[in-house]
Amino acid sequence: MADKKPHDEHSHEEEMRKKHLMLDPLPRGKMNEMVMEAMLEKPTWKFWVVFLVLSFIVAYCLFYKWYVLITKGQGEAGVMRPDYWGIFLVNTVFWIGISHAGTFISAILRVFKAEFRRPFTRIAELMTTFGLVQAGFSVLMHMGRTWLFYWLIPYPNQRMLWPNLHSPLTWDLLAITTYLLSSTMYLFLPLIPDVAMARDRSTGWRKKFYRVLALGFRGTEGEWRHLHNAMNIFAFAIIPVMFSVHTIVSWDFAAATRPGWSSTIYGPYFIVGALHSGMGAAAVVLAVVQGTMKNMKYFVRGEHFDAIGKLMLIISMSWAYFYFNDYIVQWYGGDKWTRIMLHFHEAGPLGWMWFTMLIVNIAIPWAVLWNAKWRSNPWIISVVGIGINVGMWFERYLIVPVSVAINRMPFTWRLYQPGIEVPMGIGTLALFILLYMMASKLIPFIPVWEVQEGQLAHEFKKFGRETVVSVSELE
Amino acid sequence: MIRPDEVKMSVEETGKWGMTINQDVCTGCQACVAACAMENNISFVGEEDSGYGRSMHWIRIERFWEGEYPDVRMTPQQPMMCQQCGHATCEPVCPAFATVHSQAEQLNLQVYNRCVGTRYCANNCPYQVRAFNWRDYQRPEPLSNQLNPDVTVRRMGVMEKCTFCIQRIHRAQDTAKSEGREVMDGEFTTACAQACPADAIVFGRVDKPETLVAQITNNGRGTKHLAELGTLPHVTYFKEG
Amino acid sequence: MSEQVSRRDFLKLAGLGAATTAILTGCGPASRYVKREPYQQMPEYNLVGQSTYYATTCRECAAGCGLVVRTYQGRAIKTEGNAHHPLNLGKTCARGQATLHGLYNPDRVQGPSTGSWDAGIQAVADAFKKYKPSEIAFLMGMTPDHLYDLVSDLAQSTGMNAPLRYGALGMFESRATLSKAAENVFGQAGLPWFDVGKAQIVFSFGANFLETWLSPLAYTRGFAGLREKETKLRGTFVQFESRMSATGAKADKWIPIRPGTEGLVALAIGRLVSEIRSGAALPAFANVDPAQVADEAGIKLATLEELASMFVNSNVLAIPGGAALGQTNGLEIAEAVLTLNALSNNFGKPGGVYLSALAPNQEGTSRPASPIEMYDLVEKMKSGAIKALFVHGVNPIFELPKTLGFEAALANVELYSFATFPDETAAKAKYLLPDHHSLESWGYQRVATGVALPVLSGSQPVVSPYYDTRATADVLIAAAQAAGGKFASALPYKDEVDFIQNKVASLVGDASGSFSASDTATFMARFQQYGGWFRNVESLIVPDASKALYNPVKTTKPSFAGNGEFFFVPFVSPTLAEAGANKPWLQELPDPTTTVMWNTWVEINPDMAKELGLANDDRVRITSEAGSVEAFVYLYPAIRPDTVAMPFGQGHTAYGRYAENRGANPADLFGAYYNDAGDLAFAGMKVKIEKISHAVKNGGLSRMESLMGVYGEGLGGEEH
Amino acid sequence: MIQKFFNWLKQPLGLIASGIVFLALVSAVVYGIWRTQQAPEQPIQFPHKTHVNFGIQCLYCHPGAARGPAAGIPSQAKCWACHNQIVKTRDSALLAPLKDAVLSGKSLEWVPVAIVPDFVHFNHRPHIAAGKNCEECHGDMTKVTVAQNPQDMTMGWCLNCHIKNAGDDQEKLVKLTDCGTCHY
Repeated sequence: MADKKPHDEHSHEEEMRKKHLMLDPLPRGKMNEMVMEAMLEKPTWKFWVVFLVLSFIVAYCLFYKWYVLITKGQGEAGVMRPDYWGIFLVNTVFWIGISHAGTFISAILRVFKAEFRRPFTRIAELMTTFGLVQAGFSVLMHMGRTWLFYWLIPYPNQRMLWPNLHSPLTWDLLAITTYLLSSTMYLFLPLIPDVAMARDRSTGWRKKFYRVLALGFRGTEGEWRHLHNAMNIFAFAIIPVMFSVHTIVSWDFAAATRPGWSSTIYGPYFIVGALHSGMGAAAVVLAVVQGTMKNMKYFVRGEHFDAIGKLMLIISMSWAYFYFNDYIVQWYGGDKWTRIMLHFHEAGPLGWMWFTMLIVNIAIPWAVLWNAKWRSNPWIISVVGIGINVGMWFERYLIVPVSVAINRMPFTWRLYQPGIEVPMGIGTLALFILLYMMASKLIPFIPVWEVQEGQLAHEFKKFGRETVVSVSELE
Repeated sequence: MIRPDEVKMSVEETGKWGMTINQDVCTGCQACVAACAMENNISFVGEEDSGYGRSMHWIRIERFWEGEYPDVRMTPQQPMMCQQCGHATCEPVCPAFATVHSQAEQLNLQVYNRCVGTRYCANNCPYQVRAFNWRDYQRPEPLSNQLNPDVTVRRMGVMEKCTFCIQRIHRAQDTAKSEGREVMDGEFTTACAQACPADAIVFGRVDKPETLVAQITNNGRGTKHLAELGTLPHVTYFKEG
Repeated sequence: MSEQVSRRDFLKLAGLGAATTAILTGCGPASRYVKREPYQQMPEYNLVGQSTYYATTCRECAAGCGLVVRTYQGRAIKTEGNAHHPLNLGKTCARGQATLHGLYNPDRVQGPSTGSWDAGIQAVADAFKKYKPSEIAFLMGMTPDHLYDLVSDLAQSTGMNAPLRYGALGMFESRATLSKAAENVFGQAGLPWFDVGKAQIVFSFGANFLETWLSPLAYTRGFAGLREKETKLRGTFVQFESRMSATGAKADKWIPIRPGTEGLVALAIGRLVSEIRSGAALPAFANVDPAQVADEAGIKLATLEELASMFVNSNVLAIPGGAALGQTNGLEIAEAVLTLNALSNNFGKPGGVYLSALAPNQEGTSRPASPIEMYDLVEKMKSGAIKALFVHGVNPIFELPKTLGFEAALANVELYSFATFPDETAAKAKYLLPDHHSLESWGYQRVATGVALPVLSGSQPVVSPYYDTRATADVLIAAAQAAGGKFASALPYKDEVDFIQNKVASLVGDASGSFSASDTATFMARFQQYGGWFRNVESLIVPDASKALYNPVKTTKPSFAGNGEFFFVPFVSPTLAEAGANKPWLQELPDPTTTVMWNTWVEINPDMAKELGLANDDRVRITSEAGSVEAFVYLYPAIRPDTVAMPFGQGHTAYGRYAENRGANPADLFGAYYNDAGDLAFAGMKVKIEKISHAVKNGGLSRMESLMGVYGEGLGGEEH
Repeated sequence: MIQKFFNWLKQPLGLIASGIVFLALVSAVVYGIWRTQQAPEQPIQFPHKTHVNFGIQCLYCHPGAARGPAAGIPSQAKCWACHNQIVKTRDSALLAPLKDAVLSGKSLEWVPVAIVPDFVHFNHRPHIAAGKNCEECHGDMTKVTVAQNPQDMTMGWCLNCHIKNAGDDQEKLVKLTDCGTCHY
């Protein structure tokens, strides 16, 4: 479907489109070599220092502190009446939010055939799985008797007592588990050709490792066809799962009888919020990968950041819409307690948090991301991305412990002061980074076959004197 | 508000056991709080935790201020405990069925065995009357000699709350049954009502019109807290007698 | 090689297995590790697996409420009120409920300091012999109980000093002042009893009758009666005081008047009323000018006139008490307020003023020692006139104001303490011979006030003694026998129970009582079963107030010691009182007015605090001329700006882990000033306040209430 | 070195060794779990069968069962009241702990046998009143020395019987299956 636009009328749109297509193709073998090189590169001392520091943080802040929490009780955390929920649930929502970007990038953009997605689908999908691990940990930390967590799992026990299917937490558990399983599958399917490639290019234990993972993939026509079918089915199937999971997370709040929480718009609002933090995190991760791993400058380019930046801008705008919609509808509702709570958000002791949230979530993205040059710069976009993540964490903090401080019994109102949650939250962040670091040494970060597929589909064709880009339909 | 008698009420709305609290005579003396703690093996938590909203009181006495000095007035003391709602908001949100509605007694139960400590129930309780075992609070020996054998001693990580002294309900019913009769009004009462020096708290069967508590409940002057939420609470408050 | 490896592995595994086993063993159900110990010998009336209930008397304060204690397998489980007891009719206060935390307190005295009881008894006997009788003094708790009778008998027949009864509660109640005022107004001493329950309107001048005052349960029941409106009009209640007490909080009208002007206000109201009624002021009220009084009291004349118009057509019960009596002019205040009742002519009528009934085996009124009598004792100790001091049921180092110098005077005497708890005084004792806890003891107690019937409340052990303690009565009887001579003949009893039986013998065969028994054994059995004996005859004494309105009432200006800028109003913590600080659940009960737990605060008017730059939870030093204490600031909306208030009950330096080094004791600020009845002018001080440090996060007072929700503090703006 | 060890593990002897190690591990864990379920030894090997076979009723020694929640353990005085009068048992070595306890005034520390899980209340009285016999839950005491618990006292065991007993009586079923009937 070559465009037949006159030369002088090359639209801006066309230019932009071209940019994402990586029209400087390299041979498959060369790209494979580059990806393998990036993976097998001997870690520098810096890598090890960071790795050891993170391992220490994970061991101390996550596991040791968790041991303390389990043996001494939730009193170690900052929770109390009325703030029965604290940072653990903030982190849970936050990490689930982060995990949304992966699916969004690889599934939705795949379905919509956004070509710029190709090099970084893997990196984004890893974010889904690793983020969900942190979310799972956070929710387990939150439970008073976490060793009995399996009681929430729907299995027919001795008395055929199922979990309470009225409870949003049960829906939550089902949604998160489904999401974790399906996103892991969805991470794994496109990985198969790449591990097969890695299997063929490595020796020793790695070869065995990849042989197991590759499931005997040889790249025959039939195998590819099956793989494509499976990926398409999953891409379509995982989208409703992704939308449902954060909607259900939002129901934990929206279904409760609390001022400020019982809001009908929470479902889409939470999803947009999740995408907001997720895209921000994706930009940061991409920038780090591009900056630290060998050969990545070829695969991850300014134009990719540009595309992500545009997405971030539009998501920031939708988030702003949903946030103020929620705010104004609640305010207009006129409920006494809700009004006090909304006022408390901005004028209470954590008012700075409310204003920071608005600045980093709305003002800064809007001010920066409109400029293509700025948003193509990995440094700038990762600063914006970090800001958005901080802002979105603040947003969840305001929704959970700050909103919970205000209820219908003013005699009990009290401000939450975090305790052991802080180191444990840092521990989950460290584990998230650590998992990425380990994955970078074990898994090909760039889906070479997908990149090449794009490159094959798009090439320069000469029509007379004119060179145009052809984009062929793949399916 | 209390509905007229001709309106047919569901069993959840009528309830079985009910309580009335006369705020006009409540002096805030804390006898009910102490009696509750002694009857129900409630832990004390110490200065730091109690100051941080972690006290385990199953009943607390609220009071506010009205006006400015010198025309300042303390609002009538308001003992708050589990309202044993007919439609309790705590019940549907527990994923583990740890807080369930007793069909037999029309009470909100907290089944400690099932509790995994998500604290959703407490979060969702509009009355904020649930107490969580934030730690394993210690009772140095020999304080444990005082523990009531009819009530379990809770451990770290479970939620607890006022039970309307269900152990006393069971004992009275058991005694009555062994004597082949019904439980009589006033035969037993909750620890708080038994201690209350001003008789501000009255407890009994609200579903039997001849009982004292039913008569007070239905005199039309009482209010139920946050009744607009549709929780159908079974504690009725009287601000001015 | 291979065998070596596997062997080593096995060793490791064995270790691992042992560790796993140890861990897993700790994970079984908790009840797995309980051992069950049966009774050696099942006590009488006990059944396996069944609770047994014993009636006894509460000893947490001197009121003498009846308790029924539930025991199970030899342990006391729960205290409830004794429904048959006419004083409390089945009700209890928080302190009564928490008695068990005293019984099973981890810090109790576990045995005599002498090692064996024989040595302890010998030490007491030696003291009896070593010192002249006039050199021996007994200091006892406020309760008029069997032990007081026993020591009185001993003192009477041996020439020892008559035992003194003292308690901080008595000091704050100013019992001597009430008794003296009754004597001055009615010509008859005695503890007044105010029938709040049947009154129409109550004017309370500082009386904190819903807290710890005289007989809190009886007065609370009276208050419920005042408010009852099914059978009558709901009664009105007006409170005059400078700081809103838990009692004042229940008032329909709370009038903040300057401390020390309560008497003037009463007289001014009296004058206005008598003028409205008859056009002229009665002689009793002739001395005061209402306009001037309003000015002095810091209220509007209109307020006084409004109150007078309330008064004119109704019967008003006027009650003096609390900090109003703790002034240098406390006696005049009490007299003025008692006189005001004469306008309603309610003496001896329902809803009026009576003098309390005497207990069945009581001859004549008796009241606890006033602080000035305690001061005499301290002086005698200092001068060496008293060489051996026996202390039971009271903790004078804590309960007496520091300024009296009791602690220093102890250096001159040999101290014998019978404390069940290692309090400050017990720590100074040469011999510590612990008595049983009250729930482990025999006894009886006269009910001093609060009930129309004469009541002798009975005590019996509900559980066997937990520690190696011994009844003080038994120790004294044994020591008297060992000392021989007139000591032995003063106490010719086998033991404590024998003594009690002897003392109640006069009631055996009395048919006017709650039960009657023809022989001592039956009487004692019923006495224990019902928790006491009471005469079914209303025996309140009707005071004669015929002259009250025709003698001008003296008005003296109160004098305040010290040059501070604030009036100082100490009040007894309603939940802790003087001896509750060692019970963890009492510590965790929120104060009825401030909801503070576990600590001491100082109440300041918020506007005044703003002026001084003080905020909630700031640490301040309160200084009087007698001393200084530190406390946290509590911005209290219902206190005069020229007044600060502090609760009494904390500030122990000993007294077990829950009380020690917690909070401050306002009694350290009291100066040695007395009113005309010999009661301490504890509210007659002026204090200075200086800030020590700012409130620190998580370092302030433990409050049940929310600063955000109740005061809008930190909520942001004026929204709430 | 590690390589060598792995190689060694792969040969048959190594595989057998690994198997042994694995089995040892598993059995250690199983042993540990089993240990948690073992009660400590009773102070006296009380022969229930002897007493029951003499025709002594259960409620003679455990009368609380008919009256309230706990069946109770008889006081030592009750035991000794009989045994003191039987020459054979008065000086029997088997009963020495009882004699010592009675004479010294110390308590025998019996180990609970029939225990319910935590946070559960069991009341004997209604069960006896409903016509249950002791042996239906506690087993046949004519056959055992030290009492043993033949039941796994789980909620399922309780409820199965409750449901069966309620039959078609809906009200009874509600009462007997209500969480609050046992958990408080």
